[in-house]
Formats: sequence, structure tokens, C-alpha cells
Amino acid sequence: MNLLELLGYFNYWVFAIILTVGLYAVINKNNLIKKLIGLSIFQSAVFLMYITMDKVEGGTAPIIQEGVEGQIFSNPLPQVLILTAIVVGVSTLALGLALVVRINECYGTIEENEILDAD
Amino acid sequence: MDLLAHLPALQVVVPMLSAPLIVLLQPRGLAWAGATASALVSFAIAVTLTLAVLDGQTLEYAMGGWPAPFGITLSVDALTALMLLIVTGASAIALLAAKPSIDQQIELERQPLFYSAWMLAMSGLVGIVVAADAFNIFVFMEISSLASYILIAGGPDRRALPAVFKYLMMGTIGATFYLIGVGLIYMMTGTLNMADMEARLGDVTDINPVLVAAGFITIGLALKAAVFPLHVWVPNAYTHAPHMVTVFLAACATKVALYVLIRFDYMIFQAALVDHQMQFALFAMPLAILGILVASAVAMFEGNLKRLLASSSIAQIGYILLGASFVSIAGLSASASHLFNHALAKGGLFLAVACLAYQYRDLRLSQLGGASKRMPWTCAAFVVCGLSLIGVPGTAGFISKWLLINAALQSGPWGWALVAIILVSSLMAVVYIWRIVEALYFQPPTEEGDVVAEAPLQLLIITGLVAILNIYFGLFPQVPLELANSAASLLWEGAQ
Amino acid sequence: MIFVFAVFLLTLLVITAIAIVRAKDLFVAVMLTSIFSLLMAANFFILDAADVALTEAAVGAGVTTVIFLCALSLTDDREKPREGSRWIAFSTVGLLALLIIYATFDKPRLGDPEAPVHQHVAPWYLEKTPEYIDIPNVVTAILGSFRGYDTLGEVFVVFAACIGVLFILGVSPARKTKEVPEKDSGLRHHLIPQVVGRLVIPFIVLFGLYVQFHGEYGPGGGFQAGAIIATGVILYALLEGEASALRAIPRSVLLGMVVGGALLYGGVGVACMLLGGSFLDYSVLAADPVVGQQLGILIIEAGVGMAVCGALLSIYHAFAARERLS
Amino acid sequence: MTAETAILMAIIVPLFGALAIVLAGRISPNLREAATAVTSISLIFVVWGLLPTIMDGGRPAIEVSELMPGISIAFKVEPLGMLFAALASGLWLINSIYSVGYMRGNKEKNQTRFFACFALALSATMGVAFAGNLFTLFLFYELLTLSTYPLVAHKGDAATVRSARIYLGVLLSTSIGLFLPAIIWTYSLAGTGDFVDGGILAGKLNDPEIGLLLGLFVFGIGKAAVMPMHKWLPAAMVAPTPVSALLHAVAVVKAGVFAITKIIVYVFGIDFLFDAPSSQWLLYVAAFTIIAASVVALRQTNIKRLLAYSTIAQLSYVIMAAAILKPLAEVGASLHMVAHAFGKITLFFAAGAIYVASKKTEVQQLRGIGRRMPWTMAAFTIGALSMIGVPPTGGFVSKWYILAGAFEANNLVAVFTIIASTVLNAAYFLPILYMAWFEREPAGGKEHGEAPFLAVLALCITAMLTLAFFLFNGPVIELESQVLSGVSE
Amino acid sequence: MIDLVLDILSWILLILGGACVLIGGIGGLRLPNFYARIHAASLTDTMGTILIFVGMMLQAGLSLATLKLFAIMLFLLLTGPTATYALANTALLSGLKPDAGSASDELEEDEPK
Repeated sequence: MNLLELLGYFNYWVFAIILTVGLYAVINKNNLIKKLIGLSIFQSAVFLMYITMDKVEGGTAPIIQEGVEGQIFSNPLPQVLILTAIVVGVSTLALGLALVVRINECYGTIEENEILDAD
Repeated sequence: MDLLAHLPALQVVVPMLSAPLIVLLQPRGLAWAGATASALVSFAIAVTLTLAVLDGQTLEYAMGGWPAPFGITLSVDALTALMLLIVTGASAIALLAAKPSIDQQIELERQPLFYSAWMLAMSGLVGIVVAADAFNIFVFMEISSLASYILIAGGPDRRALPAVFKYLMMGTIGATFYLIGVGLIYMMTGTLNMADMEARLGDVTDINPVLVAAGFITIGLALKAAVFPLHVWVPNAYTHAPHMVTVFLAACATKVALYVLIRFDYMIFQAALVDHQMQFALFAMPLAILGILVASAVAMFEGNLKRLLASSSIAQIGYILLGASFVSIAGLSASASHLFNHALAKGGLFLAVACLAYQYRDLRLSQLGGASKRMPWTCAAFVVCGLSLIGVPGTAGFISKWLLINAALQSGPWGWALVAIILVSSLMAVVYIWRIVEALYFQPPTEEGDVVAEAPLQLLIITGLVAILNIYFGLFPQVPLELANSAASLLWEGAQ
Repeated sequence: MIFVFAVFLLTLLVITAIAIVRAKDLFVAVMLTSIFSLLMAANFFILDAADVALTEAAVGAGVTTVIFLCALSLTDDREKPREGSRWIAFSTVGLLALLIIYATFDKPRLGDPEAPVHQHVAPWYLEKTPEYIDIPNVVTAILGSFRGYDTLGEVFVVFAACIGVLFILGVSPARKTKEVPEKDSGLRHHLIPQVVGRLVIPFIVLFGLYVQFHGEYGPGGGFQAGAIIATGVILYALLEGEASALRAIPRSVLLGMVVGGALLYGGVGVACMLLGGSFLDYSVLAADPVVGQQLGILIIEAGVGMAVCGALLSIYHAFAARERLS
Repeated sequence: MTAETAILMAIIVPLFGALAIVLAGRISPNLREAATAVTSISLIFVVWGLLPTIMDGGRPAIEVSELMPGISIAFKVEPLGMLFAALASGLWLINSIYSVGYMRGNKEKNQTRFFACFALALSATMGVAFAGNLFTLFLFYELLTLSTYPLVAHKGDAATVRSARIYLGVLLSTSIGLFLPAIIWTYSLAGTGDFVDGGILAGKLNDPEIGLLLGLFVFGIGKAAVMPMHKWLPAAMVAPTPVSALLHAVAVVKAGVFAITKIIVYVFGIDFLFDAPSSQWLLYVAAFTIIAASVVALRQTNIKRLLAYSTIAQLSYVIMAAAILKPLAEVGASLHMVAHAFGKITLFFAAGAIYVASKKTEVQQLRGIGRRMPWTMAAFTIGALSMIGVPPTGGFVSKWYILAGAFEANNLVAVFTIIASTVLNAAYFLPILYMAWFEREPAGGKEHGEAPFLAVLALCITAMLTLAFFLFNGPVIELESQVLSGVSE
Repeated sequence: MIDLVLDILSWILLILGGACVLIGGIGGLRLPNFYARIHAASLTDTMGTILIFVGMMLQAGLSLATLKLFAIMLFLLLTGPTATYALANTALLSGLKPDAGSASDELEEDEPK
């Protein structure tokens, strides 16, 4: 297996690890902001997966220069999808943080267990 | 192109574009009027589309004129039409009734944002329903989710906030899982168009990623659809949301996710994953049965009215999944018709709850004494919808129960056991509905005494209307049944 | 060479992620998150995804961090230690990891030109873009036209986030600039940041505009531009203080930008319908379909830029205008 | 008015009656009572107007809506249903006269709800009587259960609500748990649920299952109060007496036995069932219920509960008669339906009248009450005699026919049961009569005279009917023979 | 010939720059207290920046890239010191006494406000 192939697997594994790290934070942390950070990590792992699959050996960014013949381009489609996904991610994050702020105002804490005790 | 050809796009665009406009509508009531108008328009569009597809044809619409699989296409078939009717109908009805209740629960200056969020939620759900492109579904799923977080966060007391946060967490995880699954499939097929996926998954040799993808998509959507073990966000979210929001979301939100799930499992994975029947029998059916029994049991001992109904919603989702898990035409049409009938029954119930909440601050059963005296019409409507939920003959609920039992009988050796389970759960439904009825009718009245103090007429009329619809579709269910049957046969062809 | 670098970056990525989760001080965690985003952006760049890299850098490292800090300043920035066992969580996520890694072994290897991903749809885009749309940046072509409907949806996601934050933080769009107490009057009494900031901000905005309108030719486009310009204005707010920033661009204007951007995009689509094409079919906008496409993309990118910029700024202000709860 | 519209009218009239009652109740009680009277009279006109058509062998039918292929809401009038409908509608008028007297005499609350639900229950009863297929039968059967629930729970205190819960629980769970599966089974076997002369299941089902399906039906129809599904009937006695009188002596319980008879005749088919040994158990269960219920009745001290258990026994008479599966017995069955209706409603009226006048509810309190309330007790006596089966009362006629049928089938179990139960009936009714007429009243009893006039009027009418039925039972036999002729050919 | 010289030169610059950055990093970790550390940090974003960018410009030769690199360098040279200033200033305002040689401020330095 050549270097590129190894790197391919390595990419996917890193994706898996980051995904799990993020999810772990979401599941196991009590602090709501920490949960949100974990969520954003979790999501960016998925971005990595998509972008990894768009790479073409010896390819360049899919921007067609005039008059240059026979270039290889990497796959533009996953990039488009991830552009969308990134913005979706940040939107969710903003909303979540707004909620956290309000929760902090109503409950005086942002630790989940304390909030549950409060009600 | 004539107007009819544009309808699939307009179905999404009308509510979507009305959202920003509504933000600008400041003066009192205008925002509500705008939202209602646009909801009614899109309901009309949905009806037109339904009439167009009743004869079993499928409408395709190529966004930007780019053909599938390169561009994004919308497709409307019988099942889609059914869902469109449910979503737009629920939204329109809820909005028509909403004004008094919303005025009570949300400050006037925040209302434009609220109604605009409502429009976004609706357009998101509609967008999911009509989309024929896997990634597009993700985008609109996010629109609807974000919007519904906003709607629920409008809830009166502070407990709404943690509920929304939990919903946001689980919803985002679900969406991201779905995204991973779609990514894996895209990786193996190189396409995002669902029909195209189905075609190309056939000749995928390395099955592992597809299996994992199926797992991710199923789990992700199950999270959004509140299928049994993943339902934990539902009770709080429904309980603490503004009452009209509960009407809208309980009627259609989870069902849309379930619809996508069924579509994926029947249309796309069927070709790739051999022995689908087994897969369903192993996973979906036990979950469905557990969900039905556990959630009903929880509802039997729940003290808060809205929470009780929320648990029953989880059980009803179980019914729909159960029907689908028979992997037979009969089962599918049972599911499809239950999608419709449960929306009707549960919508009506939550409308009645909204009426009650107008007079009663505290919605615990123990606090509702003498309601039948103070709000006789509301209670009558509640009883009718409750009977429909139980599945008493003559109401809409009975039709789908009957279909479901028939399907169970045909579903092989275990048929009788399934019938038994369905009947037992129906009896549980009798119990928890009757607990409410007794609370409403035979409990010593609270200090307000028994002067008639009904909810505002606007709210009341709509509630009564829905109750009547429950009976009407129990006696004349031809149209929804026709839709359900053609939808079922459609899915069935997809599965073969 | 480049691959060694990639491996290095990825390893760093993992380390950062773990560090973030372990960090008890949320401020540190947020800073690390920003670093994480930058590393991610670098990775994307190595993998030929210039646009995504730019977006991740602008949005992920820039805007996200700012919003996080705003939220932190309103809440507590220490995480309380958590008691109780974490084995459930560990086992769950471990299972998940194994599942994914199991899936990876049948995946086509990285960069394999024969992989199905590169076979079916993608080549069509690469080959048809010059013919139908004729702009160099294929990503922009797909984003704007081939999958323009997704992008429309995306704009509305941003819109939803904006009104959501406004709704939840209860800041009414109608109310005019709410008077901000003098205490957070920025860094007006710090000379050096003042001067440097004044010096830099115009260039940031200029660069933003460049990214906006150069999107057809190089990496960039509405989202990135919107984010960059937003960061410029946010910097201004930090230097001159909330109030003056709001005097410069009042809330109503920001909301107007959001609404306007969203409507502009949707309006283009409807216009296409009226002109006899299908929704978002820009070809009908001009006599020559190719010109029509380019025109359409230009307009909708502008709409996206407006919407994103306005939304991010409204969100920032919604957070910044809030009193800290003692 | 054609026969078809008449059928629909029979169901719609009480519905609108209920609405009218609710609205009128807002204005004044008298108006409400007037509405009730008008409704019941017009209902009688509608229903009895159908009688000639049926007598001439006409079988008007109408389909309202086809829900699913093969499953439709349809009505078809045949002699049994006609008989039942005529009975219920006729007695409703008398009963509403009585109710006015009773409810006012007792100053009950929620009278509007009471009369409205009563009308609803009647509408449901009409639906059951005219049902053209199993599904429609089930539909109105459930409707009847639900519309009578508020009547049972009328008083609304904790004990009442608890018994009402039993009432609803037993009836709903049996109907959903057993009746519905039986119906669905039938549909999946025969492909239809229509009531057809000679049955629809002939040849579709072989021996052991026949017994099973029959069991699902018999126990699923809890309203027939076949043991062990009888618990709800004593529980329902917490209801105001008019309810017990009309619903739990006539409409509801008769709906149960009527449904069973109809299913035996039109779904299984007499001959088909007669050839199936596995259906014999029904007879024994019925016989057991008769004896057991009578024995229990012996030991009751509360008048209404005693009457309830007697009702359980008498219902099983009808079922047993039907289960003998011989023409004469079938005639006896329907005769007994009518005879018992007249007799038992009289008894309940009397019990209610006693309660209104003297607030007495226990058997022991009846010493010498005959002097204070001669009319009431006379009627009570007639009813009791009819229960025992002494000529000249309706009860004698029906028992005669049933016995004849039993001998025809030389079914000694039935014969023995009838004789034994007659003895038992005598054993628990005669002491009451003796106490009422011949014993002295204990000193210091509170002074009271007759019950309100309307109540007394009503119970005298029904007593008269009981006597009259001894002589004028021609039409019933005529109708029944039509059923049998329809079956036998 | 000239290319070779340029190449060597640029590499030298790059390596030196790298060294500066490295030293800055080590200093940031090892130096006793906050103010000492920001000195090390400032080394990174002045000297390091200049050397590396000049090196890269030499690599790029005369082209648009060079111009861009120059712009970026300018930008960094503006922002870096400013950031350092702001940091120090905030530390001072938040009551952190510049007291060389003591590691006393470790605690507060963990949480910059």
C-alpha cells in the first residue's frame, strides 16, 4: 500500500477519532458550552470526511485556468456540500449559545445536572 | 411552463419567501395575518398537487432547469402528497386558531420573529417532503429544525429552554449522522439524487460502507422521528412549547422524519441490502412494539396533560413504524393512513389542550376539576379526538387501527401475537384517555366554580372543526385511504 | 513531502481535539477550538478545497470564536468537575469509532481517480461548466447554479439562526439602537489598538469585497465575504464600542440586510419563473443563457453576502448588547 | 317517507333530539322535557311506521358509506331488528314520562346531560337494531357503551365514578379485546360481514374453530352479561333508576342478546351451528349463568342489585333459547325478549318509585309498604309474577315456548334449567310480595304516600302491557316466524 | 547561478525564521512569568515573521505571489505587536504586577481576563 493509500486510511481514522471525541464531549460533559464545543468538533469531523473523498491524485483546486490543458481537478461537489454544512454548523452553534445565555440568566448555572436539580 | 408545473417549487418557495417579509410586519396582528395567509395558500397548493397525483402519476420539477442527477429535482407522488396535506394542513389549521393563544404567550414585539420562524419550519418540512435529493433533505431538515427550536423556545416558562437545548443537541446529532450516511453512500455511488442512488447501489460490490451508511441514516432519522429508545427529547419539548406550536409540531414534525426514513429504507436500501424483511423484523419491529407498549404505559401514569399526550405520540410513532415493518402492502397502507389519522387526532387533542390552557394555568390532571362545566364545548371536542386516538369505530383512528390489525393478521405466524399487542395498547389508550375524561368531567371543580368560561371563539371553532373532521374521516375515509393505498403500492414497487 | 505534512497536521488535529475536551477552562477551550479550525482549514487546503478552507478559516476560526467569547463573557468560563462514571459514554463512542473504521476498509483509496465519487456526476460539472456558465471556479458554478437551491436553503438557515438569536435573546428588531452603558465603550482610551485598528479595518472590508466579487474567478464568494466583512465591523465595535458601531450600522439596517439578502436570492428565483424558466434557472435572465447564468450568480452571491454579513452582525450585537448577569 | 329514509330518520331523530334537548336545557326545564317527549313520539312514528312493510315481508336496506372495500356502514331492517327497535322506541316514551317524574322528584343535578345522553343512547340502540352488517353493529354497539357511560356515572361522586369505570372497562375491553378480533376474523374468512339469511360462514369454517369464534362473539358482547362477563350490570345499578329501567332492562342488555341472536341466525346460521357439536357449550354456559345468577339474586338485600342479577338470569334465558337452535325456541327467545322487557321495566319503575317516595332501597325495608303505595306494589307484583312465569303474564307465554322448543330438541339440560330457575325466581320474589302486602310496617317509619303521578302512571302502563302481552303476542310470533321461514329455506 | 544564490539565501532566512519561531515557542513555555513570556511571543511575530516571509518572497521571485506575501507580512507586523500590547495592557489592568523573577502570577496568568 503506497503512501497515499495509507494517508487515505489515516484521514478516515482521524475523522473517526475526532468524531468520537466530539460525541464524547457532547454525551459526557455537563457544561452546556462544552457540549456545544464538542458538537462543533463532531460536525467538523464530518467536513473532514467529505473533503477527504474529493481528493484526486495529482489534482488541483477545481478552478479552470484559461488555456491550460489536461489539468486534473479534484471533485468540486463535496466542497460545495461542505460549504453549506459549515454555515449550517455555525448557525446551529449561534442558536445554541443564545439558549445557553438565556439558561444562564434563568437558572444561574450552565451545568446540566444543576439545571435538572433546579426543576 | 404553466402554473401547475411550477407548483412543486412554489409549495416550498411560498412559505419560505413569506418568512422574511413577515419579519417586517410590525403592526399588531399583521404578522399573524401574513403567516396565516401564506399557510392557507400553500395548503391550497398542496390540495391541487394532491388532485394532480391522485391518479398515481409523479410530478417532477428540475430546480434551475438542471436535469437529475446533476441538478436538484423535486418529485411529488401519492405519499408526498399525503405528507404535504398533513404538514400544510396542520400548519394552516394551527395558525388559524393560533392568534389568541399566541397573544397570550408571546410578547407582541417578538411575534413577527415567531411567525417568521413558523413559516421557516413549515417550508423546511415541506422542502424535506418534496425533495428528491439526499443532501437537499439535509439542508431543509436543518431549516425546519432550527425553526422549530425557535418555536419551542418561545414557551412560557424557563423549563422550555433546557428542553430546547436537549432537542437541539439530539437533533443536530441526528442530522449529522444522516449527513455521514449520505456521505458514505455518495462515496460509493457518486450521486446524491435518490432515484439515481437506488439504481447505482445495485452494482456496488463492497457492501460494508453501504451497511454502515444505512445504520447511520436509520439512527439519525430515528433520532429526529423520536423512535422509541431515541425519543427522550420529545416529552419535554412538547410539554413546554407554546401550545399552538405543540399542535403544529406534534401533528407533523416527527412524521416527516419517519417519512424520510421509510423512503430511504424502501426505495434505496432495498435494492442494496438483501433480505430487507429480516433486517426490519430484527430491528424496526421490536423497537416499534417496545415503543408502543412502554410509551403507552408511561402515558397511563403521567400526571401532566401535555406530557401524557406527548408520550402517547411516541406510542403512535411506534404504530406507524410497526405497519411499515410488516414489509407488506397492507402494512404500508396502514402506516400511511395512520400518518394522516394520527395527525388529525393528536392535532385536535392539542388544540383542545390549548383551549383548556387558556383558562387553566396548570395543566396537571388534578388541577382540571370542573372543566366540563366551564368549557363544555372544548371538553366535548377533546372527548371526540380522544376516541379517535383510541380507535373507536366511527372515528378516523379506527380506520388505521383496522388496517393495521388486518395487516398484522396477514403478516405470518406471529400475526395473532401482534394483534394481541395492538389490542392491548388500544386498551392502554382507553385507560389514559379516560383518566383525562374523568378529570375533566367528574372531578370536584376548582375554586373558579362552574361559570361557563370558554376559550376564545376563534380557537374554539377550529378545535370543533378538527373534532368534526375526526368523525367525518371516520365515516368517509375514501380520499386519504386512496392516497395511502397508492402510496403503499408505490413504496412496494420501489421495494421490489 | 506534502503528505508527511498532512499526517503532521492531522495528528495535531487529533491532539487539539483531545486537548479541547480535556480543558477545564472554557476560555482556553474556545481558543483551542479556534486553533482547531485553523488546522482544519489547512487540511482542507492540502486536499485542494480552497473555498472550504477559506470558509472554515473565516467562519470557523473567526466568527465562531467571537460568538463563543461573547457567550462566555455572559456566562461562567470555568467548567465544574464532573463526578460519576464515564464508561457508558466511552463504550458508546468507542463502538461508533469501531463501526466507522470497519466501514473504511472497503472505501476506495484516497485520490483514486477511478473511485465512483469521481466518475458519475463530478466530471459532468467540470466539463459542462465552461460550456453552460463559463466561469473558472467550478465550485462557485455548482454552488450558485447547479445546486443553487441548496444554497438558497443555506441562506435561509442563516436567516433562521439570525431571527432565532434575536427571538431568544429578546432583542426586538423594531427597537432602535438601545443605549449601551459607557463601561463597554471599547478600547477608546487605548491609543495603539485604536490607530492600528483604524488602519486595518478598511483593508479588511476591502478584502471582503474582493472575495465577494472575485468569487467567480478564485476561491471565495458570498459566505466568505460576508464573514470577513462582519469580522471587520466587529473589530470596529470592539475598538469604538457597541454604541458607535450601532450608530454606524443600526440594527434595523442589519436586519434589513438579512431580509434583503434572502429576498434578493429568492426574488431572482421567482424572476426566473416569471421569465418562463424554472425556479433559479438564470439562463432566462439575459438573451444569452451563459451571460444570464453569470448575471444570476453575481446577484445571488451578492444576496448571500448581504444576508450572511447582516446575520452574523445581528447575532454579535444581540450577544454584545446583553448585560452580564452578576 | 320511504322505508329507506325511515331507517336513517330512526337514527337521526334522536341525535337531533339530543341537540334540541341541550339547547332547550339552556332555556327552561319544561321546554327540555317537551323536546324529549316530541323526540320520542316522532321516533315512535318513524319506527312503527316501518312495521307494516316488514310484516309484508319487505326488507328495506340502505348503505351510507363504504369505508373500505367490503366494509361499509349499511342498514337493513329484518324482523328481529324491527321487533327490538319497536320495543325500545315504544318503551322510551313511557320511560321519559317516568324519568320526568323521577328526576324532578329526586331534584337530580345535570338533568340536561341526562336527557341528552339518553337520546344519544336511543339513537345508538336504533343503529344496533337496524345494523346491516357486523361492522355497523360494532360501530353502534360501542356508541351505545360510550353514550350510556355518563348516565351511569351521573351522580359523579367517587363510588359512582368507580362503578362507572368498571362498567366502561368491562364493556370496552371485552368488545375491543374479543368482539373486534372475532369480527375481523369473520371478515377475513367470509370476505364480508353482511347479515344474510342462513348465515355467511357455512362451509368456511370447520368444527373446533366454530366453537372458538362463537366464544369470541358471545363473551366479546359483554352487554349480554353471560357469566363471567356480567360484573358490569350490578355495577351499573348506581345509575338513576330510569337508566336502569330502560337501558339495563331493555336497550343495552337487549342489544347484547339481540346481537348474539342476530349473529347466531344471520352470521353462523342455525342449521350450520346445529350440526357443529363444538357450539353446544353455549347452551351450558347460558344454563350455568341462569342458575348461578338466580342463586346470587337470592342473597341480595338491595332491591336494584337483586333485579340486576335477575336480569342476568333472564338474559341467559334468551341466549339459551337461541342456543337450543329449534324454531319454537327461537320464537320463545324473541317472545322472552319482549316479555322480560315489560316485566323488568315495571319492576325497576316500581323500585324507583319506592325510592322517590320513601328513599327505601333495601328489601327488608319493604314491610307493609303495600298499604302506603298500593298502585306501585300492584305493578311490582305483576312484574314479579311475569318474571316467575305465572299466567296471566307475558312471562308465562315466552317460557312456554322455550320449554316446547327444549322438548322438541329433547334437550333435558334446558328443561331442567328452566324448571329450576322458575323455582328460584319464585324463591326470591314471593318473600318480597309477602312482606309488602301481609306484614305490618315497623313502628316509627316515616310517613309517605304514592310516588309522583307521572312515575306511577308510567309503571301502571308497563304493568298493563305485561298483562296484555299474555293475550296479544300475535305480531311477535308473526315476525319471528318470518325469520324462521327465512332461515329454514 | 543567481538563482542558486537566491535559493540558498532564502533557505537561510527561512531556517533562521523557523529558529526564531521555535525559540519564541520554547520561551512561551519555559519563561517564569507572564510579562517575560509575552517578550518571547513577540519575538515570534516580529523577527520570525519578517525572516520567513522574506525567505518565501525570494522563493517566489517577482510575481503576484510576492506582492500578496508582502501584504500579508505587513498585516502581521501591524497586528502582532498590537495584540501583544493589548495582552500586556489587559494583564496590567487586571492587576498583574510586573515583577520579574517571580513565578508568583502563575495562578492568575492561567485565566486572562
